[in-house]
Amino acid sequence: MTPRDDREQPDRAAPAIELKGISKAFGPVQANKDISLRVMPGTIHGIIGENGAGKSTLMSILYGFYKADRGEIFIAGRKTDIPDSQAAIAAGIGMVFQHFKLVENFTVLENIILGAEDGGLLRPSLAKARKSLIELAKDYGLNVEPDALVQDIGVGMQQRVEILKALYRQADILILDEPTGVLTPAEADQLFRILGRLRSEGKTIILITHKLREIMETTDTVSVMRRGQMTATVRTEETTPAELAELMVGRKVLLRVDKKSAAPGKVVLRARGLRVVDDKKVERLRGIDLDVRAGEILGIAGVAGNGQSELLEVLGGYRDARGEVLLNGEALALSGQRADGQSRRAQGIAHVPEDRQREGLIMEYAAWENTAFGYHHDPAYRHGPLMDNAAIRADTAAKMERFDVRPPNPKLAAKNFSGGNQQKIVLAREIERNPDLLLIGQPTRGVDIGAIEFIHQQIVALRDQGKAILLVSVELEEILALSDRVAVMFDGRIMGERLPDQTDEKELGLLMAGITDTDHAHDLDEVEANLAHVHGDAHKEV
Amino acid sequence: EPALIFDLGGKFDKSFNEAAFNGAQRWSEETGESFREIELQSEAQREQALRRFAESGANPIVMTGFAFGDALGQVAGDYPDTDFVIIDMVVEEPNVRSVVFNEHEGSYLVGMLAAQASESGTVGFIGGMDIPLIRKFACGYAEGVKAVNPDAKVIANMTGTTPAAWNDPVKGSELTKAQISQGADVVYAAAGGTGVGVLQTAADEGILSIGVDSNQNHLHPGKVLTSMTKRVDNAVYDAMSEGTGLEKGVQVMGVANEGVGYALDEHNAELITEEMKAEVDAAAAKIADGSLQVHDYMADDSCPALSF
Amino acid sequence: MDVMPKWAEVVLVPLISLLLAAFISALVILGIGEDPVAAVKLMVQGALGSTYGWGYTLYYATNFIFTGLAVSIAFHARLFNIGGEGQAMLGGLGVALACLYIPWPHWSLALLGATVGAALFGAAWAAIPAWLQARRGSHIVITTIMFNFIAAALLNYVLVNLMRPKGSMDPATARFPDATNLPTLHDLLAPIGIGFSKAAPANVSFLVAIAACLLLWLLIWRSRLGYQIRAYGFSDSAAKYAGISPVRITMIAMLISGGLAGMMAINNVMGEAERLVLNATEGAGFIGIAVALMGRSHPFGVFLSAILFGFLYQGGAELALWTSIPRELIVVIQALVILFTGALDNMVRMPLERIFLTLRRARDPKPERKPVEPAE
Amino acid sequence: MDYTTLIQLLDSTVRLATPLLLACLAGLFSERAGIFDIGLEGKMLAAAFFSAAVASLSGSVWLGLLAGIAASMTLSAIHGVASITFRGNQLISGVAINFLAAGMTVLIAQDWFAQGGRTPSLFGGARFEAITLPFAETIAPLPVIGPLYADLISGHPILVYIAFATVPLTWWVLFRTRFGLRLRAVGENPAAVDTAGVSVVGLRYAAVAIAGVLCGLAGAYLSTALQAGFVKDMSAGRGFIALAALIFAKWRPWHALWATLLFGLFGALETRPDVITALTGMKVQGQLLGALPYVMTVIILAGFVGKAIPPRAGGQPYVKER
Ligand SMILES: Nc1ncnc2c1ncn2[C@@H]1O[C@H](COP(=O)(O)OP(=O)(O)OP(=O)(O)O)[C@@H](O)[C@H]1O
Ligand SMILES: Nc1ncnc2c1ncn2[C@@H]1O[C@H](COP(=O)(O)OP(=O)(O)OP(=O)(O)O)[C@@H](O)[C@H]1O
Ligand SMILES: [Mg+2]
Ligand SMILES: [Mg+2]
Repeated sequence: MTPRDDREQPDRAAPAIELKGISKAFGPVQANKDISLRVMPGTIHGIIGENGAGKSTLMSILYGFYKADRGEIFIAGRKTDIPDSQAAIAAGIGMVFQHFKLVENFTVLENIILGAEDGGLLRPSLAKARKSLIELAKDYGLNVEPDALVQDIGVGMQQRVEILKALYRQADILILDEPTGVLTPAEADQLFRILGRLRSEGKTIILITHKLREIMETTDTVSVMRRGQMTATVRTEETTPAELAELMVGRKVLLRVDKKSAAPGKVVLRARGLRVVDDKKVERLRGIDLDVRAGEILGIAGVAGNGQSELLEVLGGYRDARGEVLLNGEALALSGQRADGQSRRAQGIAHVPEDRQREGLIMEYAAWENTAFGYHHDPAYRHGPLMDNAAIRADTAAKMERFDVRPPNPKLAAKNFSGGNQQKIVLAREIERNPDLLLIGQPTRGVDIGAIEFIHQQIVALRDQGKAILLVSVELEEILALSDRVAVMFDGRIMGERLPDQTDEKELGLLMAGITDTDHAHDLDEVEANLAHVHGDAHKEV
Repeated sequence: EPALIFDLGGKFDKSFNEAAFNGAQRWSEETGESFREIELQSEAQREQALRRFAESGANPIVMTGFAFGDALGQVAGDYPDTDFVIIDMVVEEPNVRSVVFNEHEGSYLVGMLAAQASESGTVGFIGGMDIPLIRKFACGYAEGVKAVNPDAKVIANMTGTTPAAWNDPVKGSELTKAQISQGADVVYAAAGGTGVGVLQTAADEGILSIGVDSNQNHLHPGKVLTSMTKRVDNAVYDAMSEGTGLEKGVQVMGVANEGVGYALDEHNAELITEEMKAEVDAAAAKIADGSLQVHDYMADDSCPALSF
Repeated sequence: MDVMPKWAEVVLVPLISLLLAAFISALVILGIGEDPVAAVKLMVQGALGSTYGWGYTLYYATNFIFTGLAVSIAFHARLFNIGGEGQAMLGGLGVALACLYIPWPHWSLALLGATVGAALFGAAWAAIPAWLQARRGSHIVITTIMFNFIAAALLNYVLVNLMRPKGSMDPATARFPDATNLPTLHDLLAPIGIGFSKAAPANVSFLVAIAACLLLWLLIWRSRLGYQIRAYGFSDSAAKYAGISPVRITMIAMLISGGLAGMMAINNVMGEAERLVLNATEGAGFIGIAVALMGRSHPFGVFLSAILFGFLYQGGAELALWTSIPRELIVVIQALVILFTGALDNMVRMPLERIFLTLRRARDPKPERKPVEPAE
Repeated sequence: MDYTTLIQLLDSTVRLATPLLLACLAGLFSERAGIFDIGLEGKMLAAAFFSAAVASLSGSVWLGLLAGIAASMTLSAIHGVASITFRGNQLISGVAINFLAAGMTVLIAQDWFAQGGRTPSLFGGARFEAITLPFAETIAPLPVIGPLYADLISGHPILVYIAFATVPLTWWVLFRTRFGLRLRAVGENPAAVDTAGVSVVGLRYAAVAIAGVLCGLAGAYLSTALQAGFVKDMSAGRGFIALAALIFAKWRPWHALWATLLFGLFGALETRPDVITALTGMKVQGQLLGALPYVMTVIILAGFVGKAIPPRAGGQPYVKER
């Protein structure tokens, strides 16, 4: 980790960034409420907060992406108007967004000069950028391949391109919005080394992350946001993870699931040699073998994008695959007519998808319509040739009651429920179907602590009824807390299986980076080489 | 108050509809009375316009174009007290006067002139929409050409097969250029508004053209050899002059009663020599007295002088 | 959280858009030196002032109901079917074949047969673009535009070369046999003692159109198929998750859409012209877009806006008849309606949303969790 | 088919391809920037009318050209306001513009000239005359090269040469300049352009404006160069063929040239049934030839002959705040 003792505290200097009374509403949603913040130059400032707390919004305002409804911004002590990103760049601010802002079919070099060209013609600009890119790469260890198309390089390199974009524009202030979400622990370490290097040169860095460990290890000061407000700003040295967590959700946090040990029964799901090739002809699953037994939870860990989503989609019936899958001994169709969500449901598979807003729900549909979603052919919901809307509404009301969905109004559109309650609607629909196998992806993404507890209890309860559960989550903590067995996926393969009480985050982290041999744990080159593989790129890094 | 309904080509097509308008205009100027008119925009409006005028008491109602035949057949019976005049089509109802023209005869005459004026021995014909009526023009024309010069080549093209073919000067222009490149040095346009493009291009490219329906000689003085006049204006004028209670039945307008002919005025006087005129007038006289029969394509859907 | 109440979205926004379009239209009329007030009076008188006017208004409206419904059902599946024109042309061919080559004993049977023919042909013409969209991802807007042109060429060929009676100059089929002639509203209303103009072409297919509205309403909001179509339209990723086949829904929605567009032909071809002429559709397929946009893709809305457009068409014809205002004015008005209700609707919606937001803020300080009635 | 016929056919091809090419390049700029434009037809029609009308009134074809461009750009501005500023549906906006142009041209023509939606015929300085290139007459007698130069290459109005020169210019602007880089980027990922400090709105308006200018040229060519005056609906679907050509060309400038020339050739062949008969040995229906561009576009779209991938952000308004 970054050495902390050699840093300088420029106490007397003006703050590099000062925000005063920033407010921002998106229609009826108040994303930022009267937020003030000071960040001193040459420091790393962390911002934490739950999903939807307004972190990205605040930073996007600082970067001129959104315009604040109210409030003032001071850069290096001077009041600065930032109506657009151009002004932000001029003020020396660079930002790496949560979702990268790159032109996929442009080269790295073209992406870097975009908006920062010299003169009207491209050739000189490109030549100049190529030169300084080589220097920047040398100085910071930010290696990229200038002529590769962005769509062909891995996310790790894409992120480096984003950082280089900011440095190329000579940013003094660098904002990183959840930079480690897509990185393995080793890649994250490399990133933090670069950040430390930038700080030592006097640059100011704002780091948004959900991971308390990163905050504790990297930042000098940290702010906590909750429901659009800044609830606290503290010096990292003077706080603890527990305190931060409490500030974040507004009450004491107790992250533990009470569960009896599992009593696994017969094999419910057996997969052998599952392979998936996507539209771009990239192999996403490269021969997956796994068994899930009745009465157990198999947790699948891994960095996002290593084939977990594809695995769920195959089992859920909406992605074609090759190989063999048996459910209770009977083969499931992996392509063609019978490989669809309807058949899967009929065969006893329920599925809580990873992304409730894109897949699990129709946001414009009312809660009752969403309760029938996927089960719209259920005879209980049928009235002659038409749908029995009254019956569906009654059923929905009952389910909302049992799952404590608030507000318990079946006629409210899904988009008008908060994230946690949306998730409960999906869970209620799938769990109450009493399936043989429950597929469940990212069950608590964007869900508050209280709801997390409830959801975890429901999953464990279903296991205790003797159902088989396949759990996919990128949160290692969640995997460790819930699973009876853990399988780690990397690059479309299962790297290994562990029992939760006989492993730790470190070992799983290495497996997630594709390293099975613990002796080479510190060999970063191997990690990089492996990661280039993850994203299926043909180009090797320089 | 009489009414006049123009076909889809529109009142100012410099040709057929415009001739009708001129006839009505002449009547109006001479009598000081007014007439009602409408330019059709759509098929569904045909019957509507007829009924609307009939119900509002217009009488007689004159319409230009065979396309009214069907609608008039439907409507005429419902308004027995209204007189209708349809041009270019026979509708057999007691209150309808059908005026048809022997276009093949007029076309024969201009065909003769074309052959006489042509130096290359190749002349062109550009029709509008490919319908039997236009083939009738083409066939008479070809016969006239061959009568003067049996070895002459007649290139015939139709602009298209939709009503848009009456109004596509760009295509008319391209067709003219295509015919010129095949050697044509006189082109006869029987294509409504499309003909504007034909005459324009012929003038631009320095060859002769032949107008149709109205006297179009003035459009490009010295460049238009002649025009096959179809006296729609007279037909309309006559109908309006006769007023209510006009004579019904089929009225055939041919060379004999000067319903069709060729135009000679100051704009083309230099193009038509005395010999040419004499020869053509002689033929006209023979057609008028029946000693020369020009083949009518529509009589048997065939043309001995030209294949389509 | 919806910013605006439902009534504002469904009624207020289109209404204001419509008023804007009307205002600009009035300016256009002024611009060509005519009196907008007199023009409107004339239009109202001509289109709604007599059963004759109504007969034409309803006749045009019938066309627009069919094409408007066609565009609507596709919209629900988030498909923009701009090919209603071509589908309606082919529907005409279906009607012509059914009427000319099958000896029907009675008009009711003929209507049934012709409806089937029209729907089949219209659907068939939508099937290829639909398949290309569903299977090969070809943009349906472009393919349906292309199919409009191809339909025109095809129909042209068929009429000029195959179906034109010998010796006829018109590129049109022969007249349909009398047994296939549909009763007009005059014929239908006379027995119950209502005098309706004999001359107007509105006919029994108006009733078919109303029935189509009702059936489509049931289909969209009460049937499983409609549920799936709407779900797919809102989110294709979610539809896939639920086991709703995008290919199937795209195909079905487009087939229904094409079928409805084709069914227009029972009105204009069978009910009015009683023969198939070239360009029988006269742009009704495109007007369907405006009608669907105005009607917010709801069958009842489509019905109302089809009547509005029927009024515009008949009123416009009257204008052309009695004044020197060219009939193209209606094309302009139609363009403005599409522009304001379809493309510039945010221009109206954005300020309205701001007004409603301020109103709500003023009313209750904690707006976030206020429930609203669900979207139907 | 002899050489003269070939030259004549190609000559006709060039004339018919010119408006397609200009409109196609107009669409290219617009769609490369992420704004779908099915209003090419309408813009071309409006430009055709206003250039002929003003040329007729003023006697100057250049004033007419300016008026045509202005008219086309006005419609472009409407499209821009609807689809950029108010983030409306670009397809619907395009449909509206086509209707607007179809109606307004006739309405205004009737009001100004009362000739049933036409302008008076243009002559003299109110028309673009053909330009004879240097040495055309000297070279003309030479075999092969003579007719090629004198008949095919020489002797077109200035707008034809402008249209052809626009192809390399478009290529250069798009792929060799800063503006082009940004324009292409905004059609692929507007957020990337926005966060790079460049105005998405500005770029898109610029693209739409360029489309307006090019459609203006296309329309003016129709009524003041190819024809001597305006008649209603004279664009006759050429805007849609240009759109088809754009897809055919996969949104690339040089491909656009070949695509429009091909479609122009179809048009030229339509006027030469004799050539087709000679070439194919049978009578080919005119309707088939007329429908060929559309059929070919559908085949291309179906992906059977190489896939046409539109700019990624095409057709979608850039929305930052829901
Ligand atoms: N562009 C937008 N339009 C409308 N609402 C938005 C927009 N962006 C964010 N919001 C809303 O603003 C609130 C704050 O969102 P923001 O993205 O700032 O949260 P965050 O703290 O970054 O969350 P996360 O940890 O999930 O990234 C949320 O309720 C979100 O739904
Ligand atoms: N895109 C949106 N459009 C409309 N309303 C929204 C949107 N996003 C959020 N909201 C509203 O904002 C409120 C807060 O949503 P958010 O998802 O941030 O909830 P939350 O406070 O994080 O609750 P939970 O912990 O249950 O997720 C919800 O009541 C919801 O109605
Ligand atoms: Mg965020
Ligand atoms: Mg939340």
